[in-house]
Amino acid sequence: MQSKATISSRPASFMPDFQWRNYVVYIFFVAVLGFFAVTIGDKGFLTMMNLFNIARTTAMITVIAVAMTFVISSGELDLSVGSTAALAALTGALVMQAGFAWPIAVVAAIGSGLVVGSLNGFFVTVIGIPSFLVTLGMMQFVRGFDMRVTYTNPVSIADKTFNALFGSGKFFGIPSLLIWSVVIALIGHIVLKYTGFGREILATGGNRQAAEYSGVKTRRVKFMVFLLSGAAAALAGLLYSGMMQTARFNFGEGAELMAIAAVILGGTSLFGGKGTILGTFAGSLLIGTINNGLIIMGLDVSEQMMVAGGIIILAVAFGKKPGA
Amino acid sequence: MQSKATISSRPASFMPDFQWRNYVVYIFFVAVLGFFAVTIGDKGFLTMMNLFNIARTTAMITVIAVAMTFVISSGELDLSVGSTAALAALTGALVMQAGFAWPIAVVAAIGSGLVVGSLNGFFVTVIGIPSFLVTLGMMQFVRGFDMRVTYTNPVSIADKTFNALFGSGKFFGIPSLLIWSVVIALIGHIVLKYTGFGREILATGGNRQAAEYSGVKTRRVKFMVFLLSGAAAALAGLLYSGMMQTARFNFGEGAELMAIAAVILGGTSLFGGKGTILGTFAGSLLIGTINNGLIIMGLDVSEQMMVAGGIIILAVAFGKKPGA
Amino acid sequence: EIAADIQHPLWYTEPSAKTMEIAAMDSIDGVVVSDGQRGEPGFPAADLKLTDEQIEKVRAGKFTVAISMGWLGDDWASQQLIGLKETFEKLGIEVVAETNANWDDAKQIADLETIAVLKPDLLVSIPLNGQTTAQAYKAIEEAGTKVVFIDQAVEGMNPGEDYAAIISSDNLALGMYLADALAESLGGKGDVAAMYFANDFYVTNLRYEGFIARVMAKYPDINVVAAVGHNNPNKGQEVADGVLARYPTLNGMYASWSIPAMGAVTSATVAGRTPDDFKIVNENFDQIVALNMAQDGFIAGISSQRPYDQGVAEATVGALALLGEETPSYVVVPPLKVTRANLPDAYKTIYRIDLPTEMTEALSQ
Amino acid sequence: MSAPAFLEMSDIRKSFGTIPVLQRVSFSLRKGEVHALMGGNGAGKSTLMKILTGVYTKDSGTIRIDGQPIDLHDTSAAERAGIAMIFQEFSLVPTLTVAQNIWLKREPRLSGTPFINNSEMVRRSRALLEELGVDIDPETPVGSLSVGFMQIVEIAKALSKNARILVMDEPTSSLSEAETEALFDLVAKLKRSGISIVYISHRMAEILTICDRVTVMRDGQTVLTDDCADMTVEQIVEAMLGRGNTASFEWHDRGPRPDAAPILQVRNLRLPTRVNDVTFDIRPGEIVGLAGLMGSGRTEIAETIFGRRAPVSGEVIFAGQPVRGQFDAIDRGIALVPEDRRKMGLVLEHSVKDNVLLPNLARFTRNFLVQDAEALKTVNRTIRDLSIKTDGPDKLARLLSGGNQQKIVIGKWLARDPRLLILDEPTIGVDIGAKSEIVATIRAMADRGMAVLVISSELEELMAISDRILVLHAGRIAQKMNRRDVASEEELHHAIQGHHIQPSRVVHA
Ligand SMILES: Nc1ncnc2c1ncn2[C@@H]1O[C@H](COP(=O)(O)OP(=O)(O)OP(=O)(O)O)[C@@H](O)[C@H]1O
Ligand SMILES: Nc1ncnc2c1ncn2[C@@H]1O[C@H](COP(=O)(O)OP(=O)(O)OP(=O)(O)O)[C@@H](O)[C@H]1O
Ligand SMILES: [Mg+2]
Ligand SMILES: [Mg+2]
Repeated sequence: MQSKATISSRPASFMPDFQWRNYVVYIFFVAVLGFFAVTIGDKGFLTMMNLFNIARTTAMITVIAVAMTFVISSGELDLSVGSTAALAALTGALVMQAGFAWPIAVVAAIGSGLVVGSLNGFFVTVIGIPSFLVTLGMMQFVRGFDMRVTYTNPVSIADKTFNALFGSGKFFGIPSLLIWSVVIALIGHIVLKYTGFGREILATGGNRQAAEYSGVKTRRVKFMVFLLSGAAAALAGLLYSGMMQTARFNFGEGAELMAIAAVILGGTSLFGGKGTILGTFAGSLLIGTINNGLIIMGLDVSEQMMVAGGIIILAVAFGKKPGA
Repeated sequence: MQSKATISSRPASFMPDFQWRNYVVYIFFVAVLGFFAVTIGDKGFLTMMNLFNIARTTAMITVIAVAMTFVISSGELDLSVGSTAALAALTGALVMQAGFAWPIAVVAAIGSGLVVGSLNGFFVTVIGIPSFLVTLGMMQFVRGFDMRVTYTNPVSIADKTFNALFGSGKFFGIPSLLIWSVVIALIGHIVLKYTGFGREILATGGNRQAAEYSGVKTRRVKFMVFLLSGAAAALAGLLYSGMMQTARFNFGEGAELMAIAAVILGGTSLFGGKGTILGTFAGSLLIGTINNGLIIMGLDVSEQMMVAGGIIILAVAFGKKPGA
Repeated sequence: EIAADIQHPLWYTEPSAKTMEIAAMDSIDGVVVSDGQRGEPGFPAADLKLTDEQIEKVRAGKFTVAISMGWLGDDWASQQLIGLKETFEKLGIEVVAETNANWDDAKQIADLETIAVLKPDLLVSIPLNGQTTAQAYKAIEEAGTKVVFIDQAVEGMNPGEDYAAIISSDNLALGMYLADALAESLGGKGDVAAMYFANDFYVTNLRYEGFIARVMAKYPDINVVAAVGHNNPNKGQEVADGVLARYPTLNGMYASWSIPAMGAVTSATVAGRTPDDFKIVNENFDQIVALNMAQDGFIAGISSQRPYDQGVAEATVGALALLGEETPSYVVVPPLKVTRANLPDAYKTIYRIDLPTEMTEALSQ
Repeated sequence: MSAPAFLEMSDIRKSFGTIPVLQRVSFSLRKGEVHALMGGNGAGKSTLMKILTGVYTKDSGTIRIDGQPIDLHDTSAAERAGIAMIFQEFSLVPTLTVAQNIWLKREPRLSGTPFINNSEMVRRSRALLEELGVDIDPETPVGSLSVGFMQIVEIAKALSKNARILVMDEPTSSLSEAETEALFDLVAKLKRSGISIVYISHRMAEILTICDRVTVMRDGQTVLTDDCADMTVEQIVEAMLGRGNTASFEWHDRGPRPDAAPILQVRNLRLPTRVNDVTFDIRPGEIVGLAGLMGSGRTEIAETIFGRRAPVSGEVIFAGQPVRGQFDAIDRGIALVPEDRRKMGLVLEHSVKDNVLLPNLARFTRNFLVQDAEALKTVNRTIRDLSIKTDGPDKLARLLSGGNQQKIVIGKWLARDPRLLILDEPTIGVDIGAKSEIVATIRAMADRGMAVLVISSELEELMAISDRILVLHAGRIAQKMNRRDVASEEELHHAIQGHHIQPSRVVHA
């Protein structure tokens, strides 16, 4: 008989070839890198600076996507991350403008992310509203708030330490943004894979009822996950503002979709219960690499979009057995 | 018994008060209408023209959201609807500019939507890629294509019949856009609720494997659903272009999120298996009414965003029993 | 006159004394209203010239250029690109990269960093924001690339040293022409609304300011009764719907770009208004508003930039900079006021081709 | 009643919405006893036990352990009190591995760190599973296991908690003899170490062999508690079903079947890993049982006939034509009641009505519209015929008791009047009364010409239904026998283990 029936005999989210698919994002990442290295290696693609650039410009998406992996693994979604990033950036910048030291600004900024996260968590777990709606509403609300607070004006950041730490600085020759994203991805990886909390997240997303029967406090787990997402979005906001030495209300627009794409591309199931931070990291880098390479190739914007869109689909199709 | 145990013993998306929640969108819609009628009824909100305007400006989202209800009920997502709408609008406009009659343009436009829909369907059902990724890639690809084809220039539409039929015309005093959205919503309602196909969609989304064991051709169902979504997006594109008497590559940007919001607001579960077209219709009108009312109230953009975002969350929170 | 209870945009600042002074003039034709960001006077773009000798030198240089746009999708951007690319082609300068940040500052920075890798000799770019993207421009400049800015410069870079020039429309004048066109079409009196782009964006801010200044200074009988924002051009219609519902007797509207303006056109049509009693002016001269104007529709006046000329000017300044020549630091492309009367000429000026037959026919009806 | 009660549940009440499910139920458990909890489907057994484990909160009543009132408001409180439960509907997370499921919330840590020691966890799981006598890789995701294996994981998980009170809600419903025996050995061991066990089952035979006392529930009330030694199966059944409602679950010799051409021919079927060469026929009107060990590939054969799996080689011919995939199979009148009702049988979030209708939509569709009024009649008949206990056709399948859910799965196919009905563990969790009704219905349909293939791990069931029994061993049909030639379950049991008994009786089908 045809392979057709075989596939359909199991739910889409529990593919047995999931393992293999997890590697697809790495394989594809390497393939894309290789392709660009061969075709545009001589046009500067392969320079250390350019490779660092890719890592740097994807840092915010990576940080958001790591937390998004937690959110999605727990069976929820967070669309408010983009505007939360802007909120945190503005909070930090305004606190510094008011004359406080940068560590205080950082604490305030992360605090603002935690506030949004806890509101999301409250509405999702206590009131029981689907997270898509809660965070969509929150995304708008916070963006409106960002606009209101600053009259849409940018707020510049003069603090050199802050800008170096969160933005354009380097440590031992490595851009601080790259360090941030690697550190966050590593922590995320360890938490998801090697701690009880990570297990509880996966259990909650895999089968909430079963998790509850096993004593997992799934509400608390979800609440925590939204808190984490808020904090990560806030950190991303600080990175945006450090990189630009400015904060602006429109930071992070569209970041939520990019981050979700990185997560799914990495092999995490949108239906929850499965998550891989390393895949997410690779997914984020893959997207960044494609964007970077296509520009260096000299494609015009419409071509860039077509190729990038096509690659996203093919990257995954590639990992499927033919016809399966 | 505390409500706690009840809630926690089942997944959040399948609340027992789902029935009641389904009505919340209607109740809230009436409440919002009532609120605006009282506060800004004298400022033109209550005029027939303004009420028609709300219906007209939400027509495209409604049409897309009706098909999106099918997609979501079947357990999938379609993010490519916005750029497909633009594709269809451009196709129609270019065909008319090339001198063909409007019915041919309409057929070509719907055809372009079906092509995108069948590509989505192919990648999701035959290759087995998560629809989020497929349609995200497709969204970019098609948008790039839209840009490429027209060099980002708008294409104007001179055909009066077309513009009246799909845009600013009226029939028996009722705006054609309103007629379109009511007709599509009605058809959608009947198909989802009263036909075997509708039942099969819901079963596919509720438990794909069980549906297969019961003889539902779930791949075909999903494929069809993507086709429908493509066609609906194309129709929405025609409505955009009829309304603006122009087609432009950036039509429908963000329409996917708006449509999904309308669907979820209406009471459809993001996880599939449950869907209500009337709820979707009400959800779409609710969003439109809020936007319209806030503009008439004279709120500035940032305030509009904050209030609209807040209302979306509250609309659903309102339907929850306190503490549940 | 501006209604007392009007809600100006969040970023709005009162026009300066100098602006008010010019706004009160009878005619502003030939006047450069806007100063550069550093107060420097504008240099008319038409006066920029390359000698044959200079052209030869540029050709011989085998220079490369990258273009980083903030958005695409309107005639302004595409005409600008055509002007740029045609001129670069003539000058033998190779376009090695083209990017579109799609209104996203962070994307623009990523784009600029990628461009930096290519080490082009020249960068022509419109910064989405003068502060957020400053670092990225500085980095490119420091790596030896000459920079030409479209519309605005970024903070911390100085003309002559860090960048060659800003080439911009006279945005205050654009706004003032809009006021003129609207007032003319209304016979000098009526109630109007202003629909502005709500985000803080340097050039659109100036246009709004110019419009308001001109109305205040010159048209006491034009009442601006409402100012409303949109943050997405596609939402123009929705916003216009609301305005017309609230002010059903409104006589006219300043509708910012062409897309929101066409939204307002639809809105007015639906509201049962006619071009006789409702006028719309806007600041993009593109095919759709031109057609509507030719058809004697609601579009009564357009304050047009000259994007093609601006592109040519940018490329020219770029070429001069590549040769190490002195360039004026603030080059202004004057706007063009388009009404039904001068439509064919204006079209020819801006698009360098004759008015499409469709419009010619509509005009003659 | 000498030993003092270790656990006392008294006057427990519970309603869901307005529907009372438990009405003043009392239940007591002694230290070190195995206490059978019996009752028809929907009697409230699972609900009572979920109250004990903190999944549901009681409306009123008291629970005492060792005489002390205890508040079991959530699952962790119950766990702290030393109560563990093997859930009927499996409390496993399909996306996690076997080991991750067993140790969820109790993962061993790398000493001195908060990090999970994954290898230790796998090692311990392997040991546990070994004790249960199965070979399951602890690192496979639970979602890819068959129900039988899932049940064993569920058991392993409960055992790993070292509880004082262990509730087993139909632990053997998907297990075959060998695993059941291993479980019973374990139960005996646990009992000796002083653990108290509540044992819920619909398998009459096993109850009396392992239990010390029995409590029978009917319609949300306790109707009997007594020592097992004093009881007979008949007494228990009567208590469960009410006086005069004795159910017979016995084999009838339907006589030799008329010599018709086979409707199903399975030829040299070879399937990946477990099935090597399987050949058999089924004639119209015949009820054929397929016996085999757990994991011997019975389900895979069933799914291949149903067109859901591709054989490596060999073919399935139905009514003279090869089966070309599942939809072809369904179109031509093959029906499969799958072994995992929750995963493959039901759309749990849909109503009873929608579930029953799903395979029958085409029948009730006229002019594209589903004729709901007409369909409702069929649904109501199904509810009545199979005595499905539900508040109405619109109740969500998820809210039904386990046995009643199973009845929906059977009912939705019976409503379709198939030509070949494949039943894979058809009566998992179904009470004795309903079981005999289902068997009667199937016999009646077979009398009208429907062919039936029954797969069951419960030999009693196979013996009660089949006209003919095929024994699958080592990937082949090792024996084919007429039911009337099989004297006892014991004999069949031996055959399944691979002992060729009385070869003279093998019939040639
Ligand atoms: N969450 C719920 N909401 C509504 N009704 C419920 C719920 N859970 C159980 N019921 C109803 O309570 C009754 C008792 O169910 P329970 O699961 O306790 O039965 P049971 O004795 O375990 O039956 P079985 O032998 O079939 O497993 C059933 O009629 C069932 O439909
Ligand atoms: N030892 C095992 N470890 C893990 N998975 C197994 C094992 N044995 C079988 N399975 C899985 O269980 C599924 C069903 O297997 P099979 O068809 O052999 O079951 P069966 O003979 O009906 O036995 P039962 O359903 O009673 O377990 C198969 O898909 C197979 O992948
Ligand atoms: Mg039960
Ligand atoms: Mg089986």
